[in-house]
Amino acid sequence: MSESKNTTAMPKDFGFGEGEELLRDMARKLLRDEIPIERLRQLVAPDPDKTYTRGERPDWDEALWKQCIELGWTGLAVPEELGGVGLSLVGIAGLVEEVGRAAFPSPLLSTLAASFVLTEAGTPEANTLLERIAAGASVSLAITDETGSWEAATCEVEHSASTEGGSTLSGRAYYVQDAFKADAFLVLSKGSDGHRLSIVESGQAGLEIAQDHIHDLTRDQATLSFGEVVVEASAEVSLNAAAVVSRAWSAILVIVSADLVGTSEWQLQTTTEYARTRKQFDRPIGFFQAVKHPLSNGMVKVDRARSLVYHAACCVDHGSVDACEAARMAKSAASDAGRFLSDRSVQLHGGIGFTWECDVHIYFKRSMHNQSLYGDGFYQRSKLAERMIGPIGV
Amino acid sequence: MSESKNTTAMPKDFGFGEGEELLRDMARKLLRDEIPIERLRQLVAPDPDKTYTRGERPDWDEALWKQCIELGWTGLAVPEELGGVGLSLVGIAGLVEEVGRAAFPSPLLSTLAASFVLTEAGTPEANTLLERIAAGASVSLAITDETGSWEAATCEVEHSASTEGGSTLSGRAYYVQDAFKADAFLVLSKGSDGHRLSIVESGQAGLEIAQDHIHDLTRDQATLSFGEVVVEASAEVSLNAAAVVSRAWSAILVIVSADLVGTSEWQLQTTTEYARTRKQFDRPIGFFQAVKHPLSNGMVKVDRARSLVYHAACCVDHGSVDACEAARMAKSAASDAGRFLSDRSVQLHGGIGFTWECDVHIYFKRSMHNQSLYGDGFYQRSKLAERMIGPIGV
Amino acid sequence: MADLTPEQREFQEYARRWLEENKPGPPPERLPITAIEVMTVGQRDYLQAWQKKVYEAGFIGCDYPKAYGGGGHEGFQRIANQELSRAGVPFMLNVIGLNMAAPTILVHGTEEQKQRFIPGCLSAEEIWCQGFSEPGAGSDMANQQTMAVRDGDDWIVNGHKVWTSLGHFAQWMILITRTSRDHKYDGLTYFLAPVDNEPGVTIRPLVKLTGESGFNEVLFENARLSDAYRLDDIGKGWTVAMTTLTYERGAAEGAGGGGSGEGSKSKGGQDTSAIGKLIDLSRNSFRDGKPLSDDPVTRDAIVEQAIIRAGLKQNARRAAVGPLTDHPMRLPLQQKVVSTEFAQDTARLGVDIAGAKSTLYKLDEAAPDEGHWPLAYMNSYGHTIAAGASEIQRNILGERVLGLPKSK
Amino acid sequence: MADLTPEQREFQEYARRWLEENKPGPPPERLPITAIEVMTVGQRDYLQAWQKKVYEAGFIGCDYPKAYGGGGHEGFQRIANQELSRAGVPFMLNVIGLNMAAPTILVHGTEEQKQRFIPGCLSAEEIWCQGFSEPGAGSDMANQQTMAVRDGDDWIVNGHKVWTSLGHFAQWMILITRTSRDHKYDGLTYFLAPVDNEPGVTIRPLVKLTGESGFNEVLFENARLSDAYRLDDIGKGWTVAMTTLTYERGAAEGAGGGGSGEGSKSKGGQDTSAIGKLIDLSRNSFRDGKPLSDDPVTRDAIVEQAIIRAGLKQNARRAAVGPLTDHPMRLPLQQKVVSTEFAQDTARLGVDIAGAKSTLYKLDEAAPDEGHWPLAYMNSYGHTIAAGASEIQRNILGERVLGLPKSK
Repeated sequence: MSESKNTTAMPKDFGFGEGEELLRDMARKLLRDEIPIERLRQLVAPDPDKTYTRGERPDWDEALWKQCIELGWTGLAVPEELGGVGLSLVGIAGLVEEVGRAAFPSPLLSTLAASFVLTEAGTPEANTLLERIAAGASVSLAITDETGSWEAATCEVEHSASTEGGSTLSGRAYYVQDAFKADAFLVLSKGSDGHRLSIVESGQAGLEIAQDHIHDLTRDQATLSFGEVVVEASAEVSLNAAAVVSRAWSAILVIVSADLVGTSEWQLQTTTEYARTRKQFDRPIGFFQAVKHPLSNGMVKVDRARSLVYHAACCVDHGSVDACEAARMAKSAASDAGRFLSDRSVQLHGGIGFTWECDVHIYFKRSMHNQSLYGDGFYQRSKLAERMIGPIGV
Repeated sequence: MSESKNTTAMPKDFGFGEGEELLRDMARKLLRDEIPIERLRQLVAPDPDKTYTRGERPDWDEALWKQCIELGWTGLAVPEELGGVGLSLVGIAGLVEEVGRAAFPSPLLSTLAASFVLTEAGTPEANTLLERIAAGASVSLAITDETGSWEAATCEVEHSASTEGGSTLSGRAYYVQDAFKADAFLVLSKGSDGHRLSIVESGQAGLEIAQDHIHDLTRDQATLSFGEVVVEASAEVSLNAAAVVSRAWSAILVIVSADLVGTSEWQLQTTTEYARTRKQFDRPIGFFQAVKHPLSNGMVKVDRARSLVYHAACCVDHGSVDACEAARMAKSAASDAGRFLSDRSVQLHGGIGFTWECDVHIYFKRSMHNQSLYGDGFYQRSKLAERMIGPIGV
Repeated sequence: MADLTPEQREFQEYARRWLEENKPGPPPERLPITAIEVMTVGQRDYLQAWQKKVYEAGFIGCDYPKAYGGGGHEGFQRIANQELSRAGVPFMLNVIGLNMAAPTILVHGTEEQKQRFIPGCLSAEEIWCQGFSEPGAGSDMANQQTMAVRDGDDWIVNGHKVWTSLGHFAQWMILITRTSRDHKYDGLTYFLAPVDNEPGVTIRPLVKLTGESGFNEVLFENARLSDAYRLDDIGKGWTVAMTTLTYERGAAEGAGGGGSGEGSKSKGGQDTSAIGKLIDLSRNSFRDGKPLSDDPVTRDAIVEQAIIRAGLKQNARRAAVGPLTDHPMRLPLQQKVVSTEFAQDTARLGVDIAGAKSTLYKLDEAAPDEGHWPLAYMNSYGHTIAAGASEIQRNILGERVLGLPKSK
Repeated sequence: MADLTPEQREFQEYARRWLEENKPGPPPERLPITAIEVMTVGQRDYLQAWQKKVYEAGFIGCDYPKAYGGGGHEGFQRIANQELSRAGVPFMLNVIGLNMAAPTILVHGTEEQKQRFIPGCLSAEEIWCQGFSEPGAGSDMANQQTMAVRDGDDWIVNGHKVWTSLGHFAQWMILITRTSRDHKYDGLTYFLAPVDNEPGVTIRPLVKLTGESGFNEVLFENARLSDAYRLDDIGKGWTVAMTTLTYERGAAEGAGGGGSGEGSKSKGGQDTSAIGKLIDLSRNSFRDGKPLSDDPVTRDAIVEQAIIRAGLKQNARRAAVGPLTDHPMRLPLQQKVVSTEFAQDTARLGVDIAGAKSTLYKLDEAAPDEGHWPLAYMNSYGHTIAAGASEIQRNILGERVLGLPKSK
């Protein structure tokens, strides 16, 4: 894939220049100062009964999110002419790595993903929503079916078109990320005229947002039920939705992969620090190769994922035909790195790692969530095989 | 599988009693005395050019093999009433483990496999050959096609039946083990009347035995070409050959798996011994977990394979319906153990392990050969899945 | 089973009949997979009554001397265990009493201690917990910091134990303390300590990474302990503890005092139906509209686990066949690391197969198998970490079986 | 490439043009994958002539000072390497001279030594080999036993070096000796030793596990060595060797003196076309009549390797991007272990796919890809063992990058 001609025209530094670095470093500092692990722990994990018995959603820092909005984070992926930052995906990957490293609870990832879909749609209706996003609105994608299949074309929401250009939605969308933090949803529906993307406001009549009870403490997830939800013509974003979502797919994969790289790096550093200080048999446990070598292997995995994330982002930024392949490679490597480092971060922390009071479980769960989101490593590789080897049985 | 009713009737000790133990221990002593590693090395690996450049077959100890014949080894799997030992497959597995541990070059494995096929055939013609085997003849199976597919039903030898009950064979059989040590071959052929098994003598007119150039120094392998080879009625072993071979398949898998367990155990012990004595950084390298833990993992793998081999052998001995499943599990586990221990035996021996003068390569190559023989772990598991999960797409 | 004596065969038939007739009714609330996860009083009462009933019927402690509440038989326990397992009845609650305290007391206790303590272990009249783990000690058991200082006929205990399963129900604890700072190993002493509402003893539940509470920490603050509760000599704690662990790690399988139902099979996390559950899950998990039971990569992974499970079972069988085992500890010492990692890998595979649905926890109705897979995966670390982490188990295998030099 | 200066861009165009016009003819016999596997005089002559030609055209040693035979430029070598790689021309023969001897001499040599030795390294006029490994030393380089004893202006050398690639063609060796037994590290001294027909120096080929001969052992028996050939101070051999290994391990990628063709990409065994070859093999390998290219388990395994390969490539790219690398050595130090294990795993997968045909060696006409897979698999251990085995590489990563305590 990376041998093909057009990649040679891509910048050697992935396009990660001073501007990208500045934004990334600002994000790192902001999150380090405002939501250090002690604060995060108090916020999302004060009491397990609250979440896992009573089923309440964990808290999040809305004031900090307002600050992020003021810094323009919702508009990062919105083109400049629509009031956004127009940052490259490479730059966004850098920032999302920091978001993952802080396990920051926010609707940022959903909103970034929605922005890429809207930009691909390119209609006036899409642009209007992009302007709202740049001004601070949070939007989440509602495009997935019940079986957990994340390919764009499957959905269980149906529309019936009205004569005025609008439509009525019924059915369900599943695994909607950060639904309770979103101001609006971008809904994929199918009908006799093909697939549509429509904007549905979070408070709109006929929409029911049912909370999923999830392990991850740093986000929320919901199932949306559409009971004859009326969509005006001005809220119809695209009449060619399957193609639009499919074109935005690489960017969506890159964003979640960058978050996985961030959580994995936190797991690597935190476990390394523990191995440097925690003593057993009169030595720091990092002396033992049964601890040291897994950490070295974890480093190899997270670095592989990180490099592939920037490569994929760069491919998307430059409209490379390899973008989808590169993005799937990045998601496969990032999911596997996340799996490996989640596993070792608990195991190598020993007894304390098994307890609620140790923070590794917060990252374990965020990572586990992201590993399966939009397809895990096995799934991505099966898709990659179709392109690299060809379809089966031909 | 092992939950099913009939296994509870099987002996808890797999049927490995005093007789089996005695035979096994005698074999171990004989091989240890007569073909220790120094002797084996001189015999099969005096000079790599001989084998790998000039293509000559490695030597083997025919005198020792004669001794084995006198001890009744060819007849181990031949029923007592036909002059054999009538040993259980569990007992044979014990003896073959020793053969693998010594990497003993001989036509024993082929002859044992052929004996099981002949016993399944049960015809007077089969019994006649079994009597010859008990008297010392070596026989090898010629049942495999060119693509490396080892399932019984595929073959590239065709027969045309003659009116007298005999037939004429043409075509090729591939991957025939120890062909140059065999007195006769048991040939699978297909024709308009189904599959047949026929006896072809090694010197018979029309048969050409073409040596394969193989890595393994402890056996030979050949491709047999049949140019209108005439088979008398008295040499027709079975007219229902596909079913016969298929019934004997479990025993064949158990035999090669037991050899793999033996070579793997040698690799484990030899590498452990090296790790106990070889010093680096002022300590025996076995002090380091990067050496110790792979050896522990290797032990786990070889023990899993060994237990599954005896279970499978016991299932065959007791006619269990689970025999085939158990045998495939044994071959999968044994192939994987062989792969792992071959790998670590070279790596952990370091620089010396990479040289011809270190004996690990002899076992590495025998094991590599056996891993693929009759299907590797992946192949066995795909077959197991059909039984455990069901066919795909139903 | 051709190798049973007539007495054993009769006992087997009696056990089968009894179990058929005395199968207990359904529990008042859902039971966990293993005894050490029992959390509620309702579960406790149900299981305690069941163990007492089984004990009184003669299926627990069969091979213990009658003087200590046992049956005085030989080779009966293995049969009883088999029948209990086969009958699918609930597991025994008092696992630490049965599998750790009783066999250790039998080896190291005074006559008085044996008579006093073993019957309660067997009948579950007294629940036991274990005080081996400390927050600072990790896998290095000799690194105990809980001090016991002699004071007349008593000892004054100060320290902090963690990872104490069943602590909230226990009357007694097997307790390792440090009685001398001068010797690492020879400075340890082993006690049978009362912990139920004792002055100076505080038992607090700890919360697992899943958010469930499942084990406890125990604080000793100037707790007074009679010297009569000391097991074996002062300074012999390490040796006594090794006895305990030998039984606990299954190294002396069958010699433990306990009857065991399904649950003891599940000890160490091995769920005997895990493969079947995985296959069912794969049939109900879809990618792009196709069930994963049709996906060869998933099939290969499931079968790989099935082979590991079959290997565990046949290892246990082969361990009893002398001529097929080269080293007496080689198979028993593998059991813990292989079975706990099997459980972990199987659960992880379930998470993989469940895919996006593995984001859901058990409170969510859409969670497959009532949320089993991600919970089982996270809980599996309890087993790969506790009682000698997998890393330590691999050291033990390399050192005790292969004779490699110690890594410590 | 927007980041080139006008001079660099001109150089790049010149290189492309020159390489197009000067592509060498086919070799007289098949070339191995890497320089260290060059065995025959025919291969040697062809490659030596090619390196000389490339050197004279100005594509080797571009960034070395002119005084030492270099081009005196800045940032040209990386461009030259890229163009050599892109042009698909043969690799450079004198790898040890280029990548190990020359950069080490540049750092530690006297002015005289630099002028004397560096030009020959670059032009391949003098072939170099390496004397770091000993039969007893393994991965512990400080465990050198080869003694050098002072004798007036000379040293008398006795010892045994192994694993000496290119030794049979070499005029010079970078040689570590022990000059004092009192200090492990500070007792080592580094020499530039003549080895071609020197009295007391015997070079013997060693045979690999595949049966091919591929490297040498070198015996020093009272060999006399002038003190003028000592590199840096007596007792500083360890420090000098670390400089050598830093360059060798790619830790200072691009700073090495060498131009490099395809072969240097393949250093450490990474065959850039391995994935394509695997896919082709899978199309021609059948199980039960179906090609393995249709088997999802095989497909998954191939794609997994493709991802690792893509990761290696993008790691090398990212290593040059300051803000995307946290620790300067983190990516360079991974390269050896990842690329050599990639080559091993890929070759092993090829053996799996070839199935029964992997029993065949290259002399057999039916062996797929001329017997490549099993041979590549076995030869891959040369790379995972040599120059710091994978185990040592993982120590280095944990210690130098993550700051964990030393395992030694």
